[in-house]
Amino acid sequence: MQLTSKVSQQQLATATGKPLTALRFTGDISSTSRDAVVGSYVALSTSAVKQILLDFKGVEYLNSSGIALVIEVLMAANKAAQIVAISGLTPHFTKVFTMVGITRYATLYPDEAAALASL
Amino acid sequence: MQLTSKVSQQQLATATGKPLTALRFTGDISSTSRDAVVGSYVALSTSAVKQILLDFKGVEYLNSSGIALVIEVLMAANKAAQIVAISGLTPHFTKVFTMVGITRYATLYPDEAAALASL
Amino acid sequence: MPINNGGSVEVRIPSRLGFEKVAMSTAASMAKLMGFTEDRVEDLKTAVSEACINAIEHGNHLDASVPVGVMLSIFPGELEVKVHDNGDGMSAAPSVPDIDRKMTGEEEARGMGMFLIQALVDEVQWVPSSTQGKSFVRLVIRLNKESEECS
Amino acid sequence: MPINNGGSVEVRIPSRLGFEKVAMSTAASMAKLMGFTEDRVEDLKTAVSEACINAIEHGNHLDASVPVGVMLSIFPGELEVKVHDNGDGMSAAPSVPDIDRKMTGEEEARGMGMFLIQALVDEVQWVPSSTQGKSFVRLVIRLNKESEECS
Ligand SMILES: Nc1ncnc2c1ncn2[C@@H]1O[C@H](COP(=O)(O)OP(=O)(O)O)[C@@H](O)[C@H]1O
Ligand SMILES: Nc1ncnc2c1ncn2[C@@H]1O[C@H](COP(=O)(O)OP(=O)(O)O)[C@@H](O)[C@H]1O
Repeated sequence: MQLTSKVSQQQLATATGKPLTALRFTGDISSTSRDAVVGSYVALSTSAVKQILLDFKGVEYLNSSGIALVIEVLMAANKAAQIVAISGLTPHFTKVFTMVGITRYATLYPDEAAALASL
Repeated sequence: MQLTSKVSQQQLATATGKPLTALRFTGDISSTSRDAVVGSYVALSTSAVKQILLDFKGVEYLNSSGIALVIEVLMAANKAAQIVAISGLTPHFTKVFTMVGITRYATLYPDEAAALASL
Repeated sequence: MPINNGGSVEVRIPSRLGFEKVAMSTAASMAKLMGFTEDRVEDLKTAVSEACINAIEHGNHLDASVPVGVMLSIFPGELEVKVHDNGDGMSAAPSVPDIDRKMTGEEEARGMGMFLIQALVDEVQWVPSSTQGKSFVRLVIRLNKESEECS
Repeated sequence: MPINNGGSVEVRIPSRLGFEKVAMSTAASMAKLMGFTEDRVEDLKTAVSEACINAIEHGNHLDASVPVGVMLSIFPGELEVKVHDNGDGMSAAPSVPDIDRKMTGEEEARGMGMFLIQALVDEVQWVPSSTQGKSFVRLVIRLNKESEECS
Protein backbone atom coordinates (compact mmCIF):
# COMPACT_ATOMS: atom_id res chain seq x y z
CA MET A 1 0.00 0.00 0.00
CA GLN A 2 1.97 2.96 -1.29
CA LEU A 3 0.81 6.48 -1.85
CA THR A 4 2.71 6.77 -5.12
CA SER A 5 1.63 5.38 -8.45
CA LYS A 6 4.31 4.18 -10.78
CA VAL A 7 4.04 3.22 -14.41
CA SER A 8 6.39 1.44 -16.76
CA GLN A 9 5.98 1.08 -20.52
CA GLN A 10 6.96 -1.80 -22.78
CA GLN A 11 6.51 -2.66 -26.45
CA LEU A 12 5.16 -6.19 -26.90
CA ALA A 13 3.85 -8.29 -29.76
CA THR A 14 0.64 -10.29 -29.67
CA ALA A 15 0.50 -13.98 -30.62
CA THR A 16 -0.38 -12.93 -34.17
CA GLY A 17 2.59 -10.56 -34.28
CA LYS A 18 0.73 -7.27 -33.87
CA PRO A 19 2.48 -4.57 -31.84
CA LEU A 20 1.01 -3.73 -28.47
CA THR A 21 2.08 -1.10 -25.96
CA ALA A 22 1.80 -2.20 -22.35
CA LEU A 23 1.44 0.33 -19.54
CA ARG A 24 2.05 -1.41 -16.23
CA PHE A 25 0.90 0.29 -13.07
CA THR A 26 2.10 -0.30 -9.53
CA GLY A 27 1.32 1.27 -6.16
CA ASP A 28 -1.92 3.20 -5.73
CA ILE A 29 -4.29 4.29 -8.48
CA SER A 30 -6.31 7.14 -7.01
CA SER A 31 -7.02 10.84 -7.56
CA THR A 32 -3.30 11.64 -7.32
CA SER A 33 -2.46 9.27 -10.20
CA ARG A 34 -3.39 11.55 -13.15
CA ASP A 35 0.22 11.77 -14.37
CA ALA A 36 0.78 8.03 -14.14
CA VAL A 37 -2.48 7.05 -15.85
CA VAL A 38 -3.56 9.85 -18.22
CA GLY A 39 -0.07 11.32 -18.58
CA SER A 40 1.57 8.07 -19.66
CA TYR A 41 -1.23 7.47 -22.18
CA VAL A 42 -0.97 10.98 -23.62
CA ALA A 43 2.77 10.50 -24.08
CA LEU A 44 2.15 7.66 -26.53
CA SER A 45 1.93 8.44 -30.23
CA THR A 46 -1.71 8.23 -31.35
CA SER A 47 -0.68 7.42 -34.91
CA ALA A 48 1.88 4.73 -34.11
CA VAL A 49 0.16 2.99 -31.20
CA LYS A 50 -2.91 1.01 -32.20
CA GLN A 51 -3.25 -1.45 -29.31
CA ILE A 52 -2.76 -0.66 -25.64
CA LEU A 53 -2.69 -2.97 -22.64
CA LEU A 54 -3.26 -1.45 -19.20
CA ASP A 55 -1.87 -3.87 -16.64
CA PHE A 56 -2.92 -3.58 -12.98
CA LYS A 57 -1.09 -6.64 -11.61
CA GLY A 58 1.15 -4.53 -9.35
CA VAL A 59 -1.59 -2.23 -8.07
CA GLU A 60 -2.19 -2.41 -4.35
CA TYR A 61 -5.02 0.10 -3.97
CA LEU A 62 -7.55 1.31 -6.51
CA ASN A 63 -10.54 3.57 -5.92
CA SER A 64 -13.28 5.23 -7.98
CA SER A 65 -11.18 8.34 -8.64
CA GLY A 66 -8.52 6.05 -10.10
CA ILE A 67 -11.13 4.22 -12.18
CA ALA A 68 -12.29 7.62 -13.50
CA LEU A 69 -8.76 8.19 -14.83
CA VAL A 70 -8.93 4.84 -16.63
CA ILE A 71 -12.24 5.97 -18.19
CA GLU A 72 -10.53 9.16 -19.38
CA VAL A 73 -7.91 7.03 -21.14
CA LEU A 74 -10.68 4.91 -22.70
CA MET A 75 -12.41 8.08 -23.96
CA ALA A 76 -9.27 9.37 -25.65
CA ALA A 77 -8.35 5.94 -27.04
CA ASN A 78 -11.87 5.53 -28.38
CA LYS A 79 -11.59 8.86 -30.25
CA ALA A 80 -8.22 7.77 -31.66
CA ALA A 81 -9.63 4.38 -32.73
CA GLN A 82 -7.15 2.54 -30.51
CA ILE A 83 -7.96 -0.80 -28.92
CA VAL A 84 -7.53 -0.94 -25.14
CA ALA A 85 -7.23 -4.16 -23.17
CA ILE A 86 -6.95 -4.45 -19.39
CA SER A 87 -5.16 -7.17 -17.43
CA GLY A 88 -4.11 -8.11 -13.94
CA LEU A 89 -7.23 -7.02 -12.05
CA THR A 90 -8.12 -8.96 -8.92
CA PRO A 91 -11.47 -10.80 -8.97
CA HIS A 92 -12.89 -7.92 -6.89
CA PHE A 93 -11.83 -5.21 -9.33
CA THR A 94 -12.85 -7.35 -12.31
CA LYS A 95 -16.32 -7.21 -10.75
CA VAL A 96 -16.08 -3.47 -10.08
CA PHE A 97 -14.86 -2.65 -13.63
CA THR A 98 -17.74 -4.75 -14.98
CA MET A 99 -20.27 -3.01 -12.70
CA VAL A 100 -19.33 0.44 -13.96
CA GLY A 101 -19.52 -0.69 -17.59
CA ILE A 102 -15.84 -0.49 -18.54
CA THR A 103 -16.17 -3.89 -20.24
CA ARG A 104 -18.20 -2.15 -22.98
CA TYR A 105 -15.03 -0.33 -24.07
CA ALA A 106 -12.18 -2.59 -23.02
CA THR A 107 -11.75 -6.35 -22.75
CA LEU A 108 -10.51 -7.65 -19.40
CA TYR A 109 -7.92 -10.43 -19.34
CA PRO A 110 -6.70 -12.26 -16.23
CA ASP A 111 -3.06 -11.54 -17.09
CA GLU A 112 -0.77 -10.19 -19.81
CA ALA A 113 -0.18 -13.61 -21.33
CA ALA A 114 -3.91 -14.14 -21.82
CA ALA A 115 -4.19 -10.69 -23.44
CA LEU A 116 -1.29 -11.34 -25.80
CA ALA A 117 -2.72 -14.72 -26.80
CA SER A 118 -6.11 -13.24 -27.69
CA LEU A 119 -5.33 -9.88 -29.27
CA MET B 1 -6.37 -13.34 9.73
CA GLN B 2 -8.54 -15.89 11.45
CA LEU B 3 -9.30 -16.24 15.11
CA THR B 4 -9.07 -20.02 15.03
CA SER B 5 -5.88 -22.04 15.06
CA LYS B 6 -5.83 -25.25 13.12
CA VAL B 7 -3.26 -27.99 13.18
CA SER B 8 -2.66 -30.98 10.94
CA GLN B 9 -0.26 -33.81 11.57
CA GLN B 10 1.81 -35.84 9.10
CA GLN B 11 4.45 -38.54 9.34
CA LEU B 12 7.44 -37.71 7.16
CA ALA B 13 10.92 -39.10 6.62
CA THR B 14 14.09 -37.04 6.59
CA ALA B 15 16.65 -37.25 3.77
CA THR B 16 18.50 -39.89 5.78
CA GLY B 17 15.32 -41.90 6.26
CA LYS B 18 14.62 -41.02 9.88
CA PRO B 19 10.95 -40.65 10.84
CA LEU B 20 9.73 -37.14 11.65
CA THR B 21 6.32 -35.98 12.82
CA ALA B 22 5.22 -32.66 11.34
CA LEU B 23 2.66 -30.48 13.11
CA ARG B 24 1.49 -27.81 10.69
CA PHE B 25 -0.30 -24.79 12.10
CA THR B 26 -2.61 -22.40 10.29
CA GLY B 27 -4.66 -19.38 11.36
CA ASP B 28 -3.74 -17.57 14.57
CA ILE B 29 -1.31 -18.75 17.23
CA SER B 30 -2.24 -16.83 20.36
CA SER B 31 -3.46 -17.42 23.92
CA THR B 32 -6.50 -19.33 22.62
CA SER B 33 -4.30 -21.85 20.78
CA ARG B 34 -3.39 -24.11 23.71
CA ASP B 35 -5.29 -27.08 22.27
CA ALA B 36 -3.77 -26.68 18.82
CA VAL B 37 -0.21 -26.25 20.03
CA VAL B 38 0.25 -28.02 23.38
CA GLY B 39 -2.69 -30.38 22.86
CA SER B 40 -1.47 -31.71 19.52
CA TYR B 41 2.03 -32.24 20.95
CA VAL B 42 0.72 -34.06 24.03
CA ALA B 43 -1.31 -36.37 21.78
CA LEU B 44 1.90 -37.69 20.21
CA SER B 45 3.52 -40.78 21.68
CA THR B 46 6.66 -39.75 23.59
CA SER B 47 8.23 -43.15 23.07
CA ALA B 48 7.54 -43.48 19.34
CA VAL B 49 8.12 -39.90 18.22
CA LYS B 50 11.75 -38.81 18.35
CA GLN B 51 11.81 -35.88 15.92
CA ILE B 52 9.15 -33.18 15.61
CA LEU B 53 8.79 -30.40 13.07
CA LEU B 54 6.58 -27.44 13.97
CA ASP B 55 5.62 -25.70 10.74
CA PHE B 56 4.28 -22.13 10.82
CA LYS B 57 3.97 -21.53 7.08
CA GLY B 58 0.18 -21.14 7.21
CA VAL B 59 0.13 -18.94 10.30
CA GLU B 60 -1.29 -15.47 9.77
CA TYR B 61 -0.93 -14.01 13.24
CA LEU B 62 1.43 -14.94 16.04
CA ASN B 63 1.94 -13.16 19.36
CA SER B 64 3.95 -13.65 22.55
CA SER B 65 1.22 -15.75 24.19
CA GLY B 66 1.42 -18.08 21.19
CA ILE B 67 5.21 -18.17 21.42
CA ALA B 68 4.85 -19.11 25.11
CA LEU B 69 2.88 -22.19 24.01
CA VAL B 70 5.70 -23.13 21.66
CA ILE B 71 8.12 -22.82 24.60
CA GLU B 72 5.89 -25.18 26.63
CA VAL B 73 6.18 -27.74 23.85
CA LEU B 74 9.98 -27.28 23.78
CA MET B 75 10.09 -27.85 27.56
CA ALA B 76 8.17 -31.10 27.34
CA ALA B 77 10.11 -32.29 24.28
CA ASN B 78 13.38 -31.48 26.02
CA LYS B 79 12.37 -33.63 28.99
CA ALA B 80 11.42 -36.47 26.63
CA ALA B 81 14.73 -36.13 24.73
CA GLN B 82 12.90 -35.36 21.49
CA ILE B 83 14.41 -33.13 18.81
CA VAL B 84 12.25 -30.19 17.75
CA ALA B 85 12.74 -28.26 14.52
CA ILE B 86 10.75 -25.22 13.42
CA SER B 87 10.00 -24.16 9.84
CA GLY B 88 7.98 -21.66 7.85
CA LEU B 89 8.52 -18.59 10.01
CA THR B 90 8.54 -15.23 8.22
CA PRO B 91 11.79 -13.24 8.45
CA HIS B 92 10.14 -11.13 11.18
CA PHE B 93 9.23 -14.10 13.35
CA THR B 94 12.59 -15.74 12.67
CA LYS B 95 14.04 -12.62 14.27
CA VAL B 96 11.54 -12.72 17.15
CA PHE B 97 12.13 -16.43 17.89
CA THR B 98 15.86 -15.73 17.87
CA MET B 99 15.46 -12.73 20.21
CA VAL B 100 13.63 -14.76 22.84
CA GLY B 101 16.23 -17.53 22.68
CA ILE B 102 14.16 -20.32 21.13
CA THR B 103 17.07 -21.08 18.80
CA ARG B 104 18.93 -22.52 21.83
CA TYR B 105 16.40 -25.38 21.93
CA ALA B 106 15.13 -25.71 18.36
CA THR B 107 16.71 -25.20 14.95
CA LEU B 108 14.85 -22.88 12.59
CA TYR B 109 14.56 -23.83 8.91
CA PRO B 110 13.12 -21.64 6.16
CA ASP B 111 10.74 -24.40 5.05
CA GLU B 112 9.89 -28.07 5.53
CA ALA B 113 12.11 -29.17 2.65
CA ALA B 114 15.14 -27.53 4.23
CA ALA B 115 14.33 -29.19 7.56
CA LEU B 116 13.95 -32.65 5.97
CA ALA B 117 17.21 -32.23 4.08
CA SER B 118 19.16 -31.37 7.24
CA LEU B 119 17.65 -33.58 9.94
CA MET C 1 -14.15 -19.03 16.84
CA PRO C 2 -14.90 -15.85 14.93
CA ILE C 3 -16.16 -12.93 17.00
CA ASN C 4 -19.79 -12.42 16.13
CA ASN C 5 -21.61 -11.20 19.20
CA GLY C 6 -21.07 -7.53 19.84
CA GLY C 7 -18.18 -5.17 20.20
CA SER C 8 -17.48 -1.91 18.47
CA VAL C 9 -14.43 -0.14 17.21
CA GLU C 10 -14.09 3.53 16.41
CA VAL C 11 -11.43 4.99 14.19
CA ARG C 12 -10.91 8.68 13.52
CA ILE C 13 -8.87 9.88 10.55
CA PRO C 14 -7.90 13.39 9.42
CA SER C 15 -9.72 14.73 6.35
CA ARG C 16 -6.81 14.16 4.06
CA LEU C 17 -6.78 11.89 1.04
CA GLY C 18 -4.75 8.76 1.66
CA PHE C 19 -6.04 8.29 5.21
CA GLU C 20 -9.15 6.54 3.86
CA LYS C 21 -6.79 3.56 3.49
CA VAL C 22 -6.23 3.52 7.25
CA ALA C 23 -9.98 3.33 7.95
CA MET C 24 -10.28 0.74 5.19
CA SER C 25 -7.64 -1.46 6.86
CA THR C 26 -9.35 -1.14 10.23
CA ALA C 27 -12.68 -2.18 8.72
CA ALA C 28 -11.10 -5.07 6.82
CA SER C 29 -9.44 -6.37 9.96
CA MET C 30 -12.73 -6.19 11.85
CA ALA C 31 -14.54 -8.09 9.08
CA LYS C 32 -11.84 -10.79 9.10
CA LEU C 33 -12.23 -11.11 12.87
CA MET C 34 -15.92 -11.80 12.25
CA GLY C 35 -15.13 -14.48 9.71
CA PHE C 36 -16.18 -12.70 6.50
CA THR C 37 -14.88 -14.33 3.33
CA GLU C 38 -12.11 -12.65 1.38
CA ASP C 39 -14.40 -11.42 -1.40
CA ARG C 40 -16.82 -9.83 1.06
CA VAL C 41 -13.87 -8.18 2.83
CA GLU C 42 -12.88 -6.72 -0.55
CA ASP C 43 -16.45 -5.42 -1.09
CA LEU C 44 -16.35 -3.77 2.34
CA LYS C 45 -12.91 -2.29 1.73
CA THR C 46 -14.02 -0.50 -1.42
CA ALA C 47 -17.28 0.68 0.20
CA VAL C 48 -15.51 2.06 3.30
CA SER C 49 -12.79 3.68 1.22
CA GLU C 50 -15.36 5.42 -1.04
CA ALA C 51 -17.46 6.54 1.94
CA CYS C 52 -14.38 8.00 3.64
CA ILE C 53 -13.24 9.77 0.46
CA ASN C 54 -16.69 11.38 0.16
CA ALA C 55 -16.62 12.42 3.82
CA ILE C 56 -13.11 13.87 3.38
CA GLU C 57 -13.87 15.68 0.10
CA HIS C 58 -17.53 16.63 0.13
CA GLY C 59 -18.32 16.58 3.86
CA ASN C 60 -15.18 18.09 5.38
CA HIS C 61 -13.84 19.86 2.26
CA LEU C 62 -10.33 18.43 2.75
CA ASP C 63 -9.84 20.35 6.01
CA ALA C 64 -7.25 18.05 7.61
CA SER C 65 -8.01 19.44 11.07
CA VAL C 66 -11.56 18.05 10.94
CA PRO C 67 -11.73 14.30 11.57
CA VAL C 68 -13.84 11.73 9.79
CA GLY C 69 -15.24 9.31 12.35
CA VAL C 70 -15.81 5.69 11.46
CA MET C 71 -17.87 3.55 13.85
CA LEU C 72 -17.69 -0.20 13.28
CA SER C 73 -20.25 -2.25 15.21
CA ILE C 74 -20.63 -5.99 15.34
CA PHE C 75 -24.19 -7.29 15.46
CA PRO C 76 -25.24 -10.94 15.22
CA GLY C 77 -24.45 -11.90 11.65
CA GLU C 78 -23.60 -8.42 10.45
CA LEU C 79 -21.11 -5.58 10.59
CA GLU C 80 -22.44 -2.02 10.60
CA VAL C 81 -20.19 0.85 9.52
CA LYS C 82 -21.09 4.49 10.03
CA VAL C 83 -18.91 7.14 8.40
CA HIS C 84 -19.45 10.58 9.93
CA ASP C 85 -18.42 13.98 8.58
CA ASN C 86 -19.12 17.59 9.54
CA GLY C 87 -20.95 18.52 6.35
CA ASP C 88 -24.62 18.74 5.48
CA GLY C 89 -24.60 15.30 3.96
CA MET C 90 -27.08 14.03 1.47
CA SER C 91 -30.09 11.83 1.10
CA ALA C 92 -30.11 11.43 -2.67
CA ALA C 93 -29.97 7.95 -4.08
CA PRO C 94 -26.80 7.40 -6.12
CA SER C 95 -27.20 7.44 -9.88
CA VAL C 96 -26.00 4.45 -11.85
CA PRO C 97 -22.96 5.47 -13.90
CA ASP C 98 -23.67 5.52 -17.66
CA ILE C 99 -20.42 4.56 -19.33
CA ASP C 100 -21.72 5.53 -22.80
CA ARG C 101 -22.48 9.06 -21.60
CA LYS C 102 -19.13 9.20 -19.82
CA MET C 103 -17.38 8.22 -23.06
CA THR C 104 -19.06 11.03 -24.98
CA GLY C 105 -18.33 13.54 -22.23
CA GLU C 106 -22.05 14.09 -21.44
CA GLU C 107 -21.38 12.74 -17.94
CA GLU C 108 -18.28 13.28 -15.80
CA ALA C 109 -15.74 10.45 -15.76
CA ARG C 110 -15.90 10.39 -11.96
CA GLY C 111 -19.01 10.15 -9.79
CA MET C 112 -19.09 6.41 -9.16
CA GLY C 113 -18.41 6.29 -5.42
CA MET C 114 -21.94 6.19 -4.09
CA PHE C 115 -22.98 3.73 -6.79
CA LEU C 116 -20.18 1.36 -5.81
CA ILE C 117 -21.02 1.61 -2.12
CA GLN C 118 -24.64 0.71 -2.82
CA ALA C 119 -23.69 -2.09 -5.19
CA LEU C 120 -21.16 -3.71 -2.87
CA VAL C 121 -22.82 -3.76 0.56
CA ASP C 122 -26.09 -5.27 1.70
CA GLU C 123 -27.68 -2.12 3.07
CA VAL C 124 -26.84 1.57 2.81
CA GLN C 125 -28.41 4.77 4.07
CA TRP C 126 -27.25 8.35 3.60
CA VAL C 127 -28.34 10.41 6.59
CA PRO C 128 -28.08 14.19 6.14
CA SER C 129 -27.13 16.39 9.09
CA SER C 130 -29.82 16.99 11.65
CA THR C 131 -29.64 19.81 14.19
CA GLN C 132 -26.26 18.49 15.36
CA GLY C 133 -24.67 19.34 12.01
CA LYS C 134 -23.19 15.89 11.55
CA SER C 135 -24.07 13.76 8.56
CA PHE C 136 -23.21 10.14 8.04
CA VAL C 137 -23.56 7.19 5.76
CA ARG C 138 -24.47 3.84 7.28
CA LEU C 139 -23.46 0.58 5.62
CA VAL C 140 -24.31 -2.95 6.62
CA ILE C 141 -22.60 -6.08 5.38
CA ARG C 142 -24.04 -9.49 6.28
CA LEU C 143 -22.23 -12.72 6.99
CA ASN C 144 -24.70 -15.05 5.32
CA LYS C 145 -24.89 -13.14 2.03
CA GLU C 146 -22.79 -14.12 -0.94
CA SER C 147 -20.76 -11.53 -2.79
CA GLU C 148 -22.76 -9.64 -5.43
CA GLU C 149 -22.63 -11.06 -8.93
CA CYS C 150 -21.31 -9.03 -11.82
CA SER C 151 -24.14 -6.92 -13.18
CA MET D 1 4.62 10.88 -1.99
CA PRO D 2 4.44 9.26 1.43
CA ILE D 3 2.65 11.24 4.12
CA ASN D 4 5.26 12.40 6.60
CA ASN D 5 4.22 15.75 7.95
CA GLY D 6 1.55 15.50 10.58
CA GLY D 7 -1.81 13.91 10.99
CA SER D 8 -3.11 11.65 13.69
CA VAL D 9 -5.45 8.71 13.82
CA GLU D 10 -7.22 7.36 16.86
CA VAL D 11 -8.63 3.87 17.13
CA ARG D 12 -10.59 2.54 20.06
CA ILE D 13 -11.07 -1.21 20.59
CA PRO D 14 -13.00 -3.16 23.22
CA SER D 15 -10.92 -4.93 25.87
CA ARG D 16 -11.38 -8.32 24.34
CA LEU D 17 -8.62 -10.55 23.01
CA GLY D 18 -8.64 -10.67 19.22
CA PHE D 19 -9.34 -6.95 18.82
CA GLU D 20 -5.64 -6.17 19.22
CA LYS D 21 -5.44 -7.32 15.59
CA VAL D 22 -7.73 -4.47 14.55
CA ALA D 23 -5.48 -1.86 16.19
CA MET D 24 -2.47 -3.64 14.71
CA SER D 25 -3.93 -3.35 11.20
CA THR D 26 -4.70 0.33 11.71
CA ALA D 27 -1.13 0.99 12.85
CA ALA D 28 0.33 -1.05 9.98
CA SER D 29 -1.70 0.88 7.43
CA MET D 30 -0.58 4.19 8.91
CA ALA D 31 3.07 3.10 8.80
CA LYS D 32 2.70 2.05 5.16
CA LEU D 33 1.18 5.45 4.37
CA MET D 34 4.34 7.00 5.82
CA GLY D 35 6.55 4.82 3.67
CA PHE D 36 7.97 2.46 6.30
CA THR D 37 9.62 -0.65 4.88
CA GLU D 38 7.87 -3.98 5.22
CA ASP D 39 10.20 -5.26 7.97
CA ARG D 40 9.69 -2.15 10.07
CA VAL D 41 5.92 -2.46 9.58
CA GLU D 42 6.22 -6.02 10.95
CA ASP D 43 8.19 -4.74 13.97
CA LEU D 44 5.48 -2.16 14.63
CA LYS D 45 2.70 -4.71 14.22
CA THR D 46 4.12 -7.00 16.90
CA ALA D 47 4.82 -4.07 19.24
CA VAL D 48 1.30 -2.62 18.88
CA SER D 49 -0.30 -6.03 19.23
CA GLU D 50 1.65 -6.79 22.44
CA ALA D 51 0.91 -3.34 23.89
CA CYS D 52 -2.80 -3.77 23.18
CA ILE D 53 -2.86 -7.27 24.68
CA ASN D 54 -1.26 -5.91 27.87
CA ALA D 55 -3.76 -3.04 28.00
CA ILE D 56 -6.65 -5.47 27.48
CA GLU D 57 -5.41 -8.06 30.01
CA HIS D 58 -3.48 -6.21 32.70
CA GLY D 59 -4.87 -2.67 32.35
CA ASN D 60 -8.54 -3.30 31.68
CA HIS D 61 -8.79 -6.86 33.06
CA LEU D 62 -10.62 -8.13 29.97
CA ASP D 63 -13.66 -5.94 30.68
CA ALA D 64 -14.98 -5.66 27.11
CA SER D 65 -17.01 -2.57 28.00
CA VAL D 66 -13.82 -0.59 28.70
CA PRO D 67 -12.04 0.55 25.54
CA VAL D 68 -8.34 0.55 24.84
CA GLY D 69 -7.45 3.78 23.05
CA VAL D 70 -4.66 3.84 20.50
CA MET D 71 -3.38 7.24 19.32
CA LEU D 72 -1.20 7.19 16.21
CA SER D 73 0.60 10.45 15.46
CA ILE D 74 2.79 11.28 12.51
CA PHE D 75 5.81 13.45 13.25
CA PRO D 76 8.57 14.32 10.81
CA GLY D 77 10.42 11.05 10.29
CA GLU D 78 8.61 9.12 12.97
CA LEU D 79 5.36 7.51 14.03
CA GLU D 80 4.34 7.72 17.66
CA VAL D 81 1.86 5.24 19.11
CA LYS D 82 0.25 5.63 22.52
CA VAL D 83 -1.78 2.74 23.90
CA HIS D 84 -4.04 3.83 26.76
CA ASP D 85 -5.84 1.69 29.31
CA ASN D 86 -7.80 2.35 32.51
CA GLY D 87 -5.43 0.55 34.84
CA ASP D 88 -2.64 1.74 37.09
CA GLY D 89 -0.02 0.94 34.49
CA MET D 90 3.59 0.38 35.23
CA SER D 91 6.99 1.95 35.02
CA ALA D 92 9.14 -1.13 35.43
CA ALA D 93 11.63 -1.91 32.70
CA PRO D 94 10.87 -5.19 30.99
CA SER D 95 13.05 -8.13 31.94
CA VAL D 96 14.88 -10.00 29.22
CA PRO D 97 13.35 -13.48 28.90
CA ASP D 98 15.73 -16.20 30.02
CA ILE D 99 14.95 -19.22 27.87
CA ASP D 100 17.08 -21.55 30.02
CA ARG D 101 15.10 -20.63 33.13
CA LYS D 102 11.86 -20.96 31.18
CA MET D 103 12.88 -24.46 30.08
CA THR D 104 13.50 -25.54 33.66
CA GLY D 105 10.25 -23.97 34.84
CA GLU D 106 12.03 -21.41 37.07
CA GLU D 107 10.51 -18.67 34.91
CA GLU D 108 7.02 -18.61 33.36
CA ALA D 109 6.82 -19.55 29.69
CA ARG D 110 4.99 -16.30 28.99
CA GLY D 111 6.10 -12.80 29.96
CA MET D 112 7.82 -11.70 26.75
CA GLY D 113 5.49 -8.93 25.58
CA MET D 114 7.22 -5.92 27.08
CA PHE D 115 10.62 -7.27 26.09
CA LEU D 116 9.51 -7.63 22.47
CA ILE D 117 8.02 -4.13 22.40
CA GLN D 118 11.28 -2.67 23.66
CA ALA D 119 13.38 -4.77 21.31
CA LEU D 120 11.35 -3.94 18.19
CA VAL D 121 10.71 -0.19 18.35
CA ASP D 122 13.13 2.73 18.57
CA GLU D 123 11.81 4.27 21.74
CA VAL D 124 9.40 3.09 24.43
CA GLN D 125 8.09 4.53 27.67
CA TRP D 126 5.65 3.02 30.15
CA VAL D 127 3.72 5.80 31.85
CA PRO D 128 1.76 4.76 34.96
CA SER D 129 -1.57 6.42 35.71
CA SER D 130 -1.42 9.92 37.12
CA THR D 131 -4.35 11.56 38.87
CA GLN D 132 -6.51 10.90 35.80
CA GLY D 133 -6.28 7.15 36.35
CA LYS D 134 -5.20 6.44 32.79
CA SER D 135 -1.94 4.70 32.06
CA PHE D 136 -0.30 4.31 28.71
CA VAL D 137 2.68 3.00 26.86
CA ARG D 138 4.28 5.23 24.24
CA LEU D 139 6.21 3.75 21.33
CA VAL D 140 8.14 5.54 18.63
CA ILE D 141 9.32 4.03 15.37
CA ARG D 142 11.65 6.02 13.10
CA LEU D 143 11.77 6.10 9.34
CA ASN D 144 15.54 6.34 8.98
CA LYS D 145 16.34 3.44 11.30
CA GLU D 146 16.99 -0.01 9.97
CA SER D 147 15.22 -3.01 11.45
CA GLU D 148 16.94 -4.41 14.55
CA GLU D 149 19.39 -7.23 13.94
CA CYS D 150 18.92 -10.61 15.49
CA SER D 151 20.40 -10.55 18.96
N1 LIG E 1 -20.48 12.78 2.55
C1 LIG E 1 -21.01 13.61 1.64
N2 LIG E 1 -21.37 14.88 1.97
C2 LIG E 1 -21.88 15.72 1.06
N3 LIG E 1 -22.11 15.38 -0.24
C3 LIG E 1 -21.77 14.15 -0.65
C4 LIG E 1 -21.23 13.18 0.26
N4 LIG E 1 -21.03 12.05 -0.43
C5 LIG E 1 -21.41 12.28 -1.69
N5 LIG E 1 -21.86 13.53 -1.84
C6 LIG E 1 -22.37 14.16 -3.09
O1 LIG E 1 -22.71 13.14 -4.02
C7 LIG E 1 -21.97 13.27 -5.22
C8 LIG E 1 -21.67 11.92 -5.82
O2 LIG E 1 -20.75 11.24 -5.01
P1 LIG E 1 -19.93 10.01 -5.61
O3 LIG E 1 -20.89 9.11 -6.30
O4 LIG E 1 -19.15 9.41 -4.53
O5 LIG E 1 -18.99 10.62 -6.72
P2 LIG E 1 -17.82 11.73 -6.62
O6 LIG E 1 -17.41 11.82 -5.20
O7 LIG E 1 -16.77 11.16 -7.51
O8 LIG E 1 -18.43 12.99 -7.14
C9 LIG E 1 -20.74 14.07 -4.85
O9 LIG E 1 -20.19 14.78 -5.96
C10 LIG E 1 -21.29 14.99 -3.79
O10 LIG E 1 -21.93 16.11 -4.37
N1 LIG F 1 -0.73 -2.08 30.53
C1 LIG F 1 -0.34 -2.68 31.67
N2 LIG F 1 -0.95 -2.39 32.84
C2 LIG F 1 -0.58 -3.00 33.99
N3 LIG F 1 0.41 -3.91 34.07
C3 LIG F 1 1.06 -4.25 32.95
C4 LIG F 1 0.74 -3.64 31.70
N4 LIG F 1 1.57 -4.17 30.77
C5 LIG F 1 2.35 -5.05 31.39
N5 LIG F 1 2.07 -5.12 32.72
C6 LIG F 1 2.72 -5.98 33.74
O1 LIG F 1 3.97 -6.41 33.24
C7 LIG F 1 4.02 -7.84 33.20
C8 LIG F 1 4.85 -8.30 32.02
O2 LIG F 1 4.17 -8.03 30.81
P1 LIG F 1 4.59 -8.79 29.50
O3 LIG F 1 6.07 -8.72 29.36
O4 LIG F 1 3.83 -8.21 28.37
O5 LIG F 1 4.20 -10.30 29.73
P2 LIG F 1 2.79 -11.00 30.01
O6 LIG F 1 1.73 -10.04 29.61
O7 LIG F 1 2.84 -12.22 29.17
O8 LIG F 1 2.78 -11.29 31.48
C9 LIG F 1 2.58 -8.30 33.17
O9 LIG F 1 2.42 -9.59 33.66
C10 LIG F 1 1.91 -7.23 34.02
O10 LIG F 1 2.05 -7.53 35.40
